[in-house]
Amino acid sequence: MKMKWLKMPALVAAALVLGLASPSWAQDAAEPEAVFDAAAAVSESAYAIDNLFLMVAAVLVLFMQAGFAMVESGFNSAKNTVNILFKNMMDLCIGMMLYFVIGYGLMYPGDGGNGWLAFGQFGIGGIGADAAEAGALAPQVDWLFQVAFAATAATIVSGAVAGRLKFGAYLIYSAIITAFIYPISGYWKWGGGWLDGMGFYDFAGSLVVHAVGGFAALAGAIVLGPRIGRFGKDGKSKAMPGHNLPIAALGVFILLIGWFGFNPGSQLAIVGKDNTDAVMLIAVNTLLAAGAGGVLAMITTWILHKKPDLTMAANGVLGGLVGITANCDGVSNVEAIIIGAVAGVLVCAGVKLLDALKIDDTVGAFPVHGLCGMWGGIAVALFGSYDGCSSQAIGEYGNWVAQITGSLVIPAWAFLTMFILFTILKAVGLLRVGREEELRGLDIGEHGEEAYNGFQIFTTN
Amino acid sequence: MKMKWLKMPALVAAALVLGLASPSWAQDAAEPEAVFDAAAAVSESAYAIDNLFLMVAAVLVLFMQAGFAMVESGFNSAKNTVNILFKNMMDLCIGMMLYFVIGYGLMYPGDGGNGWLAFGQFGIGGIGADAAEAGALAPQVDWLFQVAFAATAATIVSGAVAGRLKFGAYLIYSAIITAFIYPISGYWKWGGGWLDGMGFYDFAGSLVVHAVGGFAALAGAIVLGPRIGRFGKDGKSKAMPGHNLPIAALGVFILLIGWFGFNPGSQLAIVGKDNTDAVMLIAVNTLLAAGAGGVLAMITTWILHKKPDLTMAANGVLGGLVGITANCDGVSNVEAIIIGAVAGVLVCAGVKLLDALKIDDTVGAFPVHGLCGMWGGIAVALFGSYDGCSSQAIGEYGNWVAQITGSLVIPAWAFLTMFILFTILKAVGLLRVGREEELRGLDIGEHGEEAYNGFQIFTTN
Amino acid sequence: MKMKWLKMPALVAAALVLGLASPSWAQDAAEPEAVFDAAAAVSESAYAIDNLFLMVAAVLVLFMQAGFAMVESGFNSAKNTVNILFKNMMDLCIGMMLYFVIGYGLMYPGDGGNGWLAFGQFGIGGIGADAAEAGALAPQVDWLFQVAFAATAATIVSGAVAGRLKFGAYLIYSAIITAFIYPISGYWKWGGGWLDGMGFYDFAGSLVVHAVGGFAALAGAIVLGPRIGRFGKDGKSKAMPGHNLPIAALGVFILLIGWFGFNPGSQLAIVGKDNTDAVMLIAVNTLLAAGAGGVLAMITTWILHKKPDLTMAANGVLGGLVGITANCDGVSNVEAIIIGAVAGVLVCAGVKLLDALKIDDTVGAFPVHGLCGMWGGIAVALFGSYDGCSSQAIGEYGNWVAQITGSLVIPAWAFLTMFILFTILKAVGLLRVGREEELRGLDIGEHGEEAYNGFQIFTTN
Amino acid sequence: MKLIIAYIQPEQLNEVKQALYEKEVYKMSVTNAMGCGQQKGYHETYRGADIEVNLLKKVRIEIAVNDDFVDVTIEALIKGARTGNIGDGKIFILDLPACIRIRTGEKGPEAIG
Amino acid sequence: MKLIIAYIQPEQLNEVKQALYEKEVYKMSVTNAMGCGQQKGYHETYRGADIEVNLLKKVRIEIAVNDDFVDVTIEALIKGARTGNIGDGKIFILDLPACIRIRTGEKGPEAIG
Amino acid sequence: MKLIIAYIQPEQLNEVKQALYEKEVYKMSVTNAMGCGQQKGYHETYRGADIEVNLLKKVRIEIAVNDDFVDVTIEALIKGARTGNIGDGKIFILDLPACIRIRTGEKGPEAIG
Ligand SMILES: Nc1ncnc2c1ncn2[C@@H]1O[C@H](COP(=O)(O)OP(=O)(O)O)[C@@H](O)[C@H]1O
Ligand SMILES: Nc1ncnc2c1ncn2[C@@H]1O[C@H](COP(=O)(O)OP(=O)(O)O)[C@@H](O)[C@H]1O
Ligand SMILES: Nc1ncnc2c1ncn2[C@@H]1O[C@H](COP(=O)(O)OP(=O)(O)O)[C@@H](O)[C@H]1O
Repeated sequence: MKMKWLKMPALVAAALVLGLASPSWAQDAAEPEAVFDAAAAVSESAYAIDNLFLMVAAVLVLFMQAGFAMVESGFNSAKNTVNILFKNMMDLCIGMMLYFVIGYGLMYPGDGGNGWLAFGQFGIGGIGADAAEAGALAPQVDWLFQVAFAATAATIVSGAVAGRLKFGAYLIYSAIITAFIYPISGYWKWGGGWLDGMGFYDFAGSLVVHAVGGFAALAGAIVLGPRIGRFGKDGKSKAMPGHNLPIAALGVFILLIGWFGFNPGSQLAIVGKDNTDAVMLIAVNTLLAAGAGGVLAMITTWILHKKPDLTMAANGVLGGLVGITANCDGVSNVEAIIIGAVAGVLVCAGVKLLDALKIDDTVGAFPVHGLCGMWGGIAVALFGSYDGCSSQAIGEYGNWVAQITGSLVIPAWAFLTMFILFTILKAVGLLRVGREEELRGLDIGEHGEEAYNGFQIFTTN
Repeated sequence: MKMKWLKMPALVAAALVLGLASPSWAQDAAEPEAVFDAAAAVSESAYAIDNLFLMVAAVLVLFMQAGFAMVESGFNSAKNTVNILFKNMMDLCIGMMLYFVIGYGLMYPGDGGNGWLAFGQFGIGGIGADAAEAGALAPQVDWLFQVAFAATAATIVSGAVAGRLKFGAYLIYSAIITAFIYPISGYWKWGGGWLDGMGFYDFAGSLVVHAVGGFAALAGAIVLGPRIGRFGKDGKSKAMPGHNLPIAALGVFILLIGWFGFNPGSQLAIVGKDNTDAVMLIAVNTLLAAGAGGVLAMITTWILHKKPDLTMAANGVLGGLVGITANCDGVSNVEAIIIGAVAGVLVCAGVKLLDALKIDDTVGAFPVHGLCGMWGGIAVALFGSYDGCSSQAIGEYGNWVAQITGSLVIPAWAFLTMFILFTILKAVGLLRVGREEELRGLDIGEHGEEAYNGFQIFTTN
Repeated sequence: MKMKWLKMPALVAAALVLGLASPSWAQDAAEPEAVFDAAAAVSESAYAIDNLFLMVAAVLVLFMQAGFAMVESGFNSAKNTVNILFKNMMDLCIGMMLYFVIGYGLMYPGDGGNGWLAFGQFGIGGIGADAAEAGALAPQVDWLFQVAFAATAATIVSGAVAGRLKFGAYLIYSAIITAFIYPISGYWKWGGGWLDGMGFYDFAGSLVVHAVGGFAALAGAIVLGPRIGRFGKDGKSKAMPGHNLPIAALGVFILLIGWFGFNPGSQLAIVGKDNTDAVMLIAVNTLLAAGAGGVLAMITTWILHKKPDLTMAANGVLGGLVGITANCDGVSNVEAIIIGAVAGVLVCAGVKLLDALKIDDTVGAFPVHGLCGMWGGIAVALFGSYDGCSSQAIGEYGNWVAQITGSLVIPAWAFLTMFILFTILKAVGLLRVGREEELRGLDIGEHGEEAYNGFQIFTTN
Repeated sequence: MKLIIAYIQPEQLNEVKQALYEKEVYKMSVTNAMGCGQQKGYHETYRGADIEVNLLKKVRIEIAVNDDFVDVTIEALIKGARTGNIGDGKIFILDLPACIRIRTGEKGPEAIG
Repeated sequence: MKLIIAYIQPEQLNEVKQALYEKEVYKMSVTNAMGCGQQKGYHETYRGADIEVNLLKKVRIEIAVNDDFVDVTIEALIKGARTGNIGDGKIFILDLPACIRIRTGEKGPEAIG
Repeated sequence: MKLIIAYIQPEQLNEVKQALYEKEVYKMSVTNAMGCGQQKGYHETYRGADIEVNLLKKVRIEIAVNDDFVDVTIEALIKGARTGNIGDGKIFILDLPACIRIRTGEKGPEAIG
């Protein structure tokens, strides 16, 4: 996501400048109003298209909430399903309230901030853009798109901490990340803060969104500790299988679809040949990286475990998507495949790593969003070339120092703040449910409600 | 949804008028065809955008059918799942046939009706709009959008009457509501009938669509009586829990997504700065009301029952969406939050009320669509302000008499006609399945097919 | 899907021709650049709209992958669910890689091929269209749309062969169909090959996509043989019921939604009144055929089996959609209903036929995609009229010889090549899992992973 | 001590529980079962093919009781489960020579209740 | 009277039912069970971690028969369930001193059939 | 021979299996059950209405053993299942006069193991 003022296509801009600022030629024409009106009508069309484009993108990103809810509940055991679904629904509901009140103003404070922390206004601000023109966005739709991103960052955590985190603690976490943590680091880059100033590039949020969620998830998983029985007395990792893989697979497909809002939408405009071509390149790169991630993760598990593992391939698809998010506008199709493929392997390695470290991330939120998010930031420096289809020059973003700084600072920010938050919650006893509740399931303990009433389900682990 | 002819943006209209009707300036230009072509090309673009916008909106609204199917089947017991899914699929299939043949002509008879009942034509009418211009809609896409609304009104009932209504009776109900009941009251408002004439306002159908469905559901639930065992011998309400909350939650997310077609699409045009800004405001208001509804419903149940209840929070989200539907184009973001919040509480109150009255509405169709639909109509008068972003003046719609009339008459119409229909079906013995079939489940009784073959499921209640 | 160069609307074309090629009038105007810019800006808008339209359509078609995954897994038994989901995910992931490398170049080799087999280039080719104008498509989005179609053709088979095909064999099949079989016959028609030359018409792929998938499925089902226990020792067909009808029904709704990308998107352009009107007609025809197919299939099963059968009605909806795919742009609404209705009956007949022939197509892929695909091709000749809303003349496509040729040759091509492939796989022992693995389920045998961990499920058949 | 096994119609479970509670029989174990008996099955069709379902859903109740409780338990079971229709179910009574409460290690009649 | 309990492979259930019908044993109750015996389990992996599955899916059949039917029932069970592979299952035979038909209150041998 | 039936808390199943393996009891059959005993149930609410859940999830284990194995089996069951809380469960021991291995037709004590 770039600054809005970069988006107006040159031709339309020229037409506007001439149409609005050059009364001379208009006077020469026989019926000046008619010609003037045509230019204005063109601008209105362009305004409609760009805003429609962003609204459709925002809706697709919001649809990702359903994807996360399905993946996370499907990958966990049946007895915690209501809890996971509820967390997903509420991080959207509560998150949007807080992003409306505080978060948006923190993330996009406008000019004049110090680059580290600033605050614009409560709520959204004016109703309409100043003028109807290509690349101008109605503030409302801008907020809609932004809030969908904020909700994505927040919801990534809910899977990782499933099966033992108290519902109340989750609501607190969710409020704080959407109101403060995500907007502040978001400001550093997308709001025009210090990371943006040093030339760091993150097109659609491999770091700004996904790594924030992924590293918050890691902090949560570490502070909480593993679920009972997740690691044997001998220290061996013991699988606690997901209970509903069809809905998990559905969730992956929904996330894939939603990503066509996430990445292409981050171009923020589609009118103007450069924009149109960029959006289409982004869409294809997004798909190719997902595919490559899925294939490579499948192959990796096939080699490692003799059998191809659906849940890892699904994670591979998501890892590929996260990896391409930062750089989808500046790499070629073949590079997108490479980026996705590396992400697919990285996801498998990340899962193994967590197992070795005895960290219990129930859905692989850290490998997928944390690791592949960092990889996406690095890949900008490795592959990014910004002269082909976009207005950025290669030197500006292919900057190793800036990319490495950003790819370390943003994860560190999310990890540290969230580690502190979860540690405080633990200290005051709000963090983890009791042993008996954990064994019986959070659905009964926290909500007095079962997800699959009447079904006979073994709850032996 | 307003009249189509209100939608053409002023600038484009001016361009067209000048371009088409003023041969004088064209003659003065050196290459008259070229200038003329440019104006026409602008109109063609605008026509394409507006129609594309409405088609995308229609597709989103049609997607809501999947949402309803998932929510309703997830909130009921496993043994009636095939029946519920089948009803949802068929009210779309049969409903569209009848809305094609009769309903559309009844709802949009064109000018010259008496305001109460009129009939236009069978089928859709001409293939293309008269001219390609902003705000003009191809009749085909207009019908597509309208039929999606009709199917929504019809499908609301299927959840409320689940678990005991005969399949044949449902098909009869579904045919009658889509062919007659919904189009007739729809005509009163959106077709330009008497309610529209008196200044009643219902932007996207809190009343025209949702209250019609919600009150039809209430009539059905009353005439049918509760499921066996739903109220104890002591009169106490006994829960009959839903069997699959993940798909129910998925359904809520799908409905939320679909509502971005329902409400923004009802602007019927997006070209023209006023339209674009209105659409974006509508989209944001829709989301905010949903979020507020979900949060408040969660809090309400948390207070009432000591534990937060997912199914009620889900209903709260939907209640917020229904409440904002009538007024989303004329309230501010903060007002949208208030409207949603009230709806969230209203939903909980409505569920309690039905329990107290021993009315068995298995999914909360009446609280969500009936009560919140009325609330949406009232909220127009309370909050509506139509000078900010739309062409309507506040006085025209902020009219308490009109709003209260509409918010009472439309529900009454749906309730009474449907009460009579269900009573007749009962009298002739077509309404309710036998006791044994109800206990064993309608899936086996009505369809000879189980939803979850092989799964061990307790069917003790 | 027609050739791209047919799509530029006349008015815009005229404007461009005049604007770009007639320096004379521009010189006459006082400020030539301004007028020129306006024309270019209009073209940029049109380019943005058409490409956005196709991208949205492509995303909807990709969403169909989720629909297929849900329908196919829901209609099979629980013990093979992971396997089916995995096949669906991988035919997208692997298929897109191969379609990128080889398939696209084979299907759209450009001019100069021999009409039977030709090859263009590896990968996608240039980044942007030559010029921003209405009807021009960025190569990237064109590929995106095309790959979604290729993935659809491939995924149709996975349901039919479920429960006994080895996972590795499926991956081989999937690679070959997306890399060679589908692109080659696709070239014959859409790439401008010999079938196109003889006047054969298939608007969105009843034959090119669906019949290819459906007949490949038939070949697979025949070579594999039925699942153990599917036909009794007495030869009687024994039902092996699906295990999760809610997700299957959800899948049908998703497919219906996806078809609004499949058919309308195949117009390949929406700017220009003819295009806009055509797209809207196509959308409505698509819906009406689906509805009619569902209703008629329900009635047929109701008559045949005394009870309405959800799974057959669901197949009827899909059959209607497949049937309308070839001709949706050239039939009236009423004709669309007739085409859908016939497809609904055809699906039921096809299922009966396969049962009689003891061919075990577990989800009805052949009746739905194979039979109704052929029916769609024939219906072009029966009903197609191409003077109302599109630029084709009736005589050109209402050509019985061409339609019958295409409707026989394409299925035969898919059937024969796939029959050979499956026979080879059988000969080398790669085709079918062992008896014990089949009985216990492929999820454990092939993937060591269960879909519904903890659930008590009878696996007695 | 006796071990009483009863197969009943699923929809009668609540009434059976009520009837047992009235007789102060509070302990029992319940499983999901499928039964085949005099009660006729039914036909399902799935995609046009027939399935004869003759294993019908039943509930299996297991109650261990001391000898003096056997009769009231059986009475209660019958009272709760009988509808008069074929398929009401069966009660089987086995001898139970030994019984242990896991928590305390108590044995025999004291362990039952 | 005897109460016969058999654990069999799930996929043999249909053949067992056929074999029992041939011997005119029409009544039975079936439950879903998991068994652990000589038959080796298998390994699953889930997200890279191992699971040893040693409780395999089995079906439990319970049949109450009069004494003269015991042998044919056992024969039929064996005929239907035997494949010769490890894991085919076991039959346990218990004494059944009493049996009641809930619908009629009939007791003993008449109640069984 | 004896047929030992134990009802235990679901979450103790793994420890019970461990304890049995240590005593070289490798064969068992397990089913999903719901139990009602001294252990109090809990309340659920669904859409504002109350549900009293008093049938709690339990696991039912069935083990056929030769007489000399009865004591170790019971010890192992208690060792694995006892947590000291109400709801730990019960063990019922029945006489098992006959036992057959389906695969081989072996009868009696040899068939058990
Ligand atoms: N001999 C038997 N052995 C095992 N279970 C039996 C036996 N007889 C009946 N049952 C169980 O009791 C249920 C009801 O029996 P059924 O013969 O249908 O009704 P009724 O007992 O009223 O004649 C059966 O479905 C089965 O579960
Ligand atoms: N002693 C036993 N107690 C309880 N169940 C047993 C016993 N022995 C076997 N079973 C049941 O029988 C099934 C088959 O036994 P297994 O030893 O695997 O095969 P086989 O009987 O052919 O040697 C087991 O999975 C278990 O359910
Ligand atoms: N008399 C009985 N008959 C059948 N099952 C019983 C009996 N007593 C206990 N059970 C089973 O044992 C479980 C635990 O019993 P409970 O009374 O709650 O605990 P405790 O044995 O520690 O007092 C019950 O849920 C039930 O499944």
